[in-house]
Amino acid sequence: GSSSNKDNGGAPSTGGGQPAAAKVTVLKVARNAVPNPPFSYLNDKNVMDGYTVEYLKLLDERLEEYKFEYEEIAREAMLVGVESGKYDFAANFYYRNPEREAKYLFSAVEYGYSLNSLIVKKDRDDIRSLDDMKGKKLTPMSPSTGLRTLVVDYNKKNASNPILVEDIDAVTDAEAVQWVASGKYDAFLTNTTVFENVNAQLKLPLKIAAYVTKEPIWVLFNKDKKDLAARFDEATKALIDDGTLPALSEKWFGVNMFKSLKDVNEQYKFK
Amino acid sequence: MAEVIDAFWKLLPKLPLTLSFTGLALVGGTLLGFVLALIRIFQIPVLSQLIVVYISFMRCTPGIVQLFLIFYGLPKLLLQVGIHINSWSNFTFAVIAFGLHCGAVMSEVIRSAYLAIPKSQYEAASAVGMSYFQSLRRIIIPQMLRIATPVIGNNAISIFKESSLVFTVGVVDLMGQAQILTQRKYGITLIETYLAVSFIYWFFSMIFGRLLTFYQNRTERKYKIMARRA
Amino acid sequence: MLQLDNIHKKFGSEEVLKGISLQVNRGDVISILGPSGSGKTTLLRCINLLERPHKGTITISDLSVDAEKLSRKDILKLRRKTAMVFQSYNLFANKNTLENVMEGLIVVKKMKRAEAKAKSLALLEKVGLANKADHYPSQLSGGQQQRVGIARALALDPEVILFDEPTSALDPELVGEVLDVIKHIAQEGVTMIIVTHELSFARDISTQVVFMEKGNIVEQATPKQLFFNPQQQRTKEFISSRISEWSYDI
Amino acid sequence: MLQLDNIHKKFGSEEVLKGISLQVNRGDVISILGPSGSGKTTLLRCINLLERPHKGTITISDLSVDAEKLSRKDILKLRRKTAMVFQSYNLFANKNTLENVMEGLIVVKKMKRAEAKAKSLALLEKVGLANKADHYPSQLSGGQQQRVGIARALALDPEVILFDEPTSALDPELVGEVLDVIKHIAQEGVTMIIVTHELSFARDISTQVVFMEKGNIVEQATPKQLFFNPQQQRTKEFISSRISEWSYDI
Amino acid sequence: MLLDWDYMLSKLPLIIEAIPRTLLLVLVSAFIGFIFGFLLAIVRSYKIPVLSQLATAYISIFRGVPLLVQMYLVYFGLPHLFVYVNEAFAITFFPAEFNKMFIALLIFSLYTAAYQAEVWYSALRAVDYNQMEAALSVGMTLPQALIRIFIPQALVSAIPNFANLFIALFKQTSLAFTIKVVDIMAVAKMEAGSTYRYLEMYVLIAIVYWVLILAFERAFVFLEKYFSNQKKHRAVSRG
Ligand SMILES: Nc1ncnc2c1ncn2[C@@H]1O[C@H](COP(=O)(O)OP(=O)(O)OP(=O)(O)O)[C@@H](O)[C@H]1O
Ligand SMILES: Nc1ncnc2c1ncn2[C@@H]1O[C@H](COP(=O)(O)OP(=O)(O)OP(=O)(O)O)[C@@H](O)[C@H]1O
Ligand SMILES: [Mg+2]
Ligand SMILES: [Mg+2]
Repeated sequence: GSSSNKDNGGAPSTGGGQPAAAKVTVLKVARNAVPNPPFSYLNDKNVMDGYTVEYLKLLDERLEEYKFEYEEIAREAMLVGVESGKYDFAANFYYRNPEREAKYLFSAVEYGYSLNSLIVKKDRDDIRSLDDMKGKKLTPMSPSTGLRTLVVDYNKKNASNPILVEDIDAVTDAEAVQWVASGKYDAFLTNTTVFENVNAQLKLPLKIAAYVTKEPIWVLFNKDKKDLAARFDEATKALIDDGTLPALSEKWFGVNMFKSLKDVNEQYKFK
Repeated sequence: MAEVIDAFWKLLPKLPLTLSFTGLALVGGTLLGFVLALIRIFQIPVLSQLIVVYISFMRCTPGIVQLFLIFYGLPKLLLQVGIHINSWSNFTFAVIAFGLHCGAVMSEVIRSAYLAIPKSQYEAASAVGMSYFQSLRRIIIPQMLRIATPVIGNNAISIFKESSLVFTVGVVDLMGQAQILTQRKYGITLIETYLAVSFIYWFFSMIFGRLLTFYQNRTERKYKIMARRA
Repeated sequence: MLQLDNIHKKFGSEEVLKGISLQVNRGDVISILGPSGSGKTTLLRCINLLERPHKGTITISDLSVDAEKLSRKDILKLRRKTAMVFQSYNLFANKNTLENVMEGLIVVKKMKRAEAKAKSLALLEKVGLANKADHYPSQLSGGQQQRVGIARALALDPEVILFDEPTSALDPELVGEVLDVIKHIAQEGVTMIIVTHELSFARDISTQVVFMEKGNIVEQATPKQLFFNPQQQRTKEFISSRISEWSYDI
Repeated sequence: MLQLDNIHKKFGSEEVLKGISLQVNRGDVISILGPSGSGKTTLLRCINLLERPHKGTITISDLSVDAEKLSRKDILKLRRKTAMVFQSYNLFANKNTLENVMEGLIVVKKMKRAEAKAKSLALLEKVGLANKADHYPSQLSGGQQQRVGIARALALDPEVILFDEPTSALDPELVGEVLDVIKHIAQEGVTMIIVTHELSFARDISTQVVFMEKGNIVEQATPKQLFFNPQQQRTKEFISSRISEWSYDI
Repeated sequence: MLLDWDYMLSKLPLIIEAIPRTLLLVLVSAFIGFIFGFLLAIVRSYKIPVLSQLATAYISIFRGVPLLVQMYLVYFGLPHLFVYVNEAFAITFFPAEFNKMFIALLIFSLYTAAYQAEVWYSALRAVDYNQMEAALSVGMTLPQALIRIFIPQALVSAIPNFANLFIALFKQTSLAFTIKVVDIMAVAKMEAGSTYRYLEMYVLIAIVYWVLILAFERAFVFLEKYFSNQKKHRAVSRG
C-alpha cells in the first residue's frame, strides 16, 4: 500500500529556484517494508509512521514541483531499485560511507541522526566505548544493517585487535537484548531509542554503557538525480533552520539530535 | 498462547492474497511447464535446447535474482521495444516471476510422469484413431496424474511457501505480515507469530495434501491391481 | 483396396522387414503365419504407422502414403481407416471395459454418448462381456482383456482391421465365437489382416494365407492351397508340425 | 507332492475360486483347461501366493501352509519351491534377456556369476534365443518374450513349475519344441501345472487333465479319458469345439 | 547500470571459500533425505498400520511448515524450552545451545525427506505391479525385489523429480544463515551489506549457483539416461 500526499496546495512555498509552475513531477520513493521503528513502521492503524516518514511528508509539502509516490519493499530491493532507476530515491536511515558513495548519490545535508549505543548487562562496568570491546563479543549482526558497517570500519582501523562479531541472516532486537542479558554475548550495538523501546517491554537488567556515535542519516538518490538532491538539500536545510526537524527529533527520540554529541549526552536523562 | 491467537487473527487477512498468488503462479506455471515438457519430449530442434537452458537457469539461480530480473529488468527490456509495463503492480511482476520459475520445475514433473506411462497406452489410442492431443487428454494425462499427484502436491506446497519472497518487492503476504508484526515490536513476539504463521501454512498444505490423497484414492481404485494380470 | 509396396523396416542394424509387398481386396481376410520373430507384428504395426517403415508405400482405398515423406495428417487419416487388436491387448488402463470400447466412438467418431454406449454394449454382449462392463482392465482375465480389445477395434467400423493373435488367450469355445464374429464382419465388406498361430483358425477364416519368415513373404495362397499343397519346402515344414492332426475333411 | 485343499478366493463379492482341491504327484504334468474367466490364472497365482486365498491349505512336499495364517517366511519358502511362467510374460523390463534368466540364479540361488551365465545361455539356446541374449524385453517379439519367461522359470530348478498359457504366443513349430523341453523336464521329476487352451498340447503333454469352470473343478482325468470319454456334459461340449479336428490316431 | 565485473571477480575467492560448507550441507542432507524418504514412502505404500499414519503426519508437518520457521523454532525455540524444562524440573539435562551446523543438517535432512518421500511414493506407483510379482515368483524377498527390479525402474521417472528437489535444496541451504552458518549466499549478503553492491553480488552468486548446480544437473541427466537405457521401458509389452 503506497500513499501519496494529495493536497500540496496549502503548503508554504519556500524561496526555491523554480517558480511555482503548473508542472508537478511524480517521484517514486522506496521505503522499507520491514518496520524500523521509530524511523519508519506501520503503526497500529496500519499507516506508515515514524521520523523518516514524517520528514518525507514535510518535504513533499515543501517541494511543490514534486509529488512523492511511495512503495514499501525489502531493503535489498530498495537499493537495487534505486540503482536501476526504478525509484528516484530511497529513504531508510542510511549511513554514509565511501563504498556507498561510489554507488549512489547522497544529498549534502543529513535529515537526522541515529544515536547508537552499546548495551550491556547492568552489573558490568568494563565497557565504556568501542575500544573496550576488543576481544569481546558483540551480538550477531545482519549484513544489511548499517550498524554492521560501523563495526567493520572500526575493525579495519584496528585490525590488530578487532571486535568479535558473528554474522547472521537476520536478528530481532528482542533476541539480541536477551542474548546480552543471558551473558552469551558481551554487548549489543544499537540505536538508543530502539533499545529503550524494547526494554520498556522486556524490562531486562540492561543499561546503556556508552554512546558510540551520532551517525547522520541520509536519503539515497539514483546517481542521475543531482538536481533533485540539490533541491532536497535546500529544503532540508530550511526545515532544520526553522526548527521543524529538531522538533520532530524531540518527538521521536526525546532529544534534539541536531545539537552536538556532547549536548545530546547532556540532554539525555540517563544515570 | 494469547499472543499466538492474536497474531493469527492479524495474519489471516493476508491469506487470500497468498492463496491467489500461489494459485495464479501454479496454474500459469503448469500450463507453461506442459508446453515446455512437450517440446522436450518431442525433442524439437533448437527450441528443445533453448528450453534445457531455460529450465537450468530457472531452477539453478536464486529466486530473489529471478524476481529482481523480472521486477527491474523486464520493464527496461520491454521499453526497448516500446512497451510500457512499469505501471503494472508489483503483484503482477511477482506472479510472472514465480510462474516462470514454476514452469521450469513443473515441466520436469510433467516430463517424468509422461515417461512413466507405457508407450503401449499411447499406441492403443493412436490405433483407435485419436490425434495426439486427444490421446493426451483422454488417456495419457489421466494416467500421468495418478502417478504425479504426490509430486504435484510437493510443488504446490513449495510454491505456496516460497511465495513469501514476494515481500521483497513489497507485496505483503502471510510471511511479510508476520515480519511486519514482529519487527514492529522489535521481535518480542517472534516465536508466537511464527507459530501462528506456521499453523496457517501447515493447515492449508495439509488440506491440499488431503484433497490430492482423496483424488488419488478415488482414481487408484481403477488401477488398484494395475496390470496385476493381463 | 489395401496395398503394401516394398515395405522395409530396420531396428538398428537388424532388418526386420525386407521389402514386403501385399495386395488385399475389399472384404478379404488375410491370415499371416510365420515363426516367432519373423516380423508379423512389425508388419501390422507398419500398416497403421505405429512403427515407421524406412521405405515403401501403403495404400488404403484412396489414400496412399510414402514412408519416406509422412505428414502428420496422413498418419492420422490412415489410422482412422484402420483399427488394431494388439497382441498384448493394450487396453486403456484408466477406463473400464465399456469406456474402453466407447472411447473411440466418442472422441474419434464424435458419436453421441447414448448412442456410443448402446453400440458398445451390443458389442460387449457379442464377445460375452456385457456383465464385466464396469470392470477395469486390471480386474479382467487375459481372455477377457483380449475380447475387450477385439470389441474396441470392431466398434470403430474401420475399413481395415489388423488383428495380432486375437485368439491367443481364448479357449476353444471362444475361438469359435470370435471366428463367427469375424466372418460376419467380413461379409459386410471389412478387410481384415490377422496374424495367428492357429492354423485351423487361419484355415477356417481366411480368403488368403500369407506365410512369412525372416522379414520376407515366403508364400501366399488360398488356405486350401497353402495348407494342403504348399509350393515351398519351408512352408511345408512349418505346416506339417500341426496339420497332421487335422482330419482332412474340408 | 503338491496338494491343494479347499482353496477359496474372492475378489470383492465375486467368488472366483469356490473350493478347489487337487492332488498332484511328483513328476506329474497337470493341464488345466477351462473357459476364459473360469479362474485358472487365479488358481495358479494362489499356489505361489501372489494372490492370497481366503481359505484353504497348500502343501508342497514337506511344507504346508494355511491361507488363513500365512507367515512371511512360509510365503518365501513356498515361492522358492515354485516358479511361474506368466500369461503376460512379465519379464524384468530393466534387464536384458540373459539377465532375466540369470537374475533368480544369482539373487535367490546365490550361484556364481559365471556359472549362472553358462546355465542361462544353455537354456536360452534350448528355447532358440541365444542370439537375443542382449536384447531388452521391449525389443523382443511376443513369442520371444514368452520363451524368455519359460527359460527364466526353468532355470530355477524348482519343485513345481506353474505355466500360464505358455504357448499362447508361439507358432506351431515352437510349440513342438517347448513340448519337448517340458517333457524332458518332467522326466527329471519336476512337477508341472499348465494352464492352456491348446487341447492338443494338453493331450500330448499331460498325465492328468483338469477341466475348470466358474471356480470349480468340473472333471479331472487322464487326457485319454477326458478328451475321448468325458463324463460330464459340460466337458463334452467344451472339448467338442476343437476335438473334432483331430485324426483319432492316438 | 553497468555491473562492476572487477569488483565481482575480486569477491569470488570469498565465495569459493564457502563452497565446501554449502556442499556439505546439501550433499549430506540430500542423502539422508533420500534414504529416510524412501523408508517413509515404503511405510505409506504398504500401509503399515500406525507407522503409516505417523509418516503421513510427519510429511504433512515438515512439508507444510516453512523451512525458515523450522530453523527458528529448533535453534532458538528449543533452548528456551529446554531452559524452561530444566528450571521446572531442577535438572541440567538439556543443552542450552546446539551446534549450529548439526542443527542445520538435521533440519534440512528432515525437511527434504518429507518431500523426497512423496517423490518415492509417486515413483513406486509408476512401475507396473507385475514387475514385482515376477520378482516374487522367482523367489526374491521383498527387499531383493525392490532393489534389483522395482527401484531401478521407479528411478527412471523419479530422477527428474529428485533433481528438482536437490536443486531446490541447494538454494534453500542459504537459510542456514538464519542460524549463523555462513554459506555462499551468506557471504554474498555480507559483502553486499557492507558495500551496497547488491546487484553485483546477486548476479555473482547466481552465476556461482548456476555453475555449481550445473554439474549436478548434468549428473542427474546422466543418471536418467542410465536408468532409462537399462529399462528400454518405453515400448515394453508391445508384443
Ligand atoms: N482383481 C480382480 N478384481 C475383480 N475381479 C477379478 C480380479 N482378477 C480377476 N477377476 C475376475 O476373476 C475371474 C477369473 O479370472 P482369471 O484370470 O483367473 O481367469 P482365467 O481362467 O485365467 O481366464 P483366461 O483364460 O481368460 O485367462 C474373471 O472373471 C475376472 O474378471
Ligand atoms: N524395438 C526393437 N528393437 C530391436 N529389435 C526389435 C524391436 N522390436 C522387434 N524387434 C525384433 O524384430 C523381430 C520381429 O519382431 P516381431 O514382433 O515383428 O515378430 P513376430 O513375427 O510378431 O513374432 P511373434 O510371433 O513372436 O509375436 C524380432 O526378432 C524382434 O527381436
Ligand atoms: Mg508378434
Ligand atoms: Mg488367465
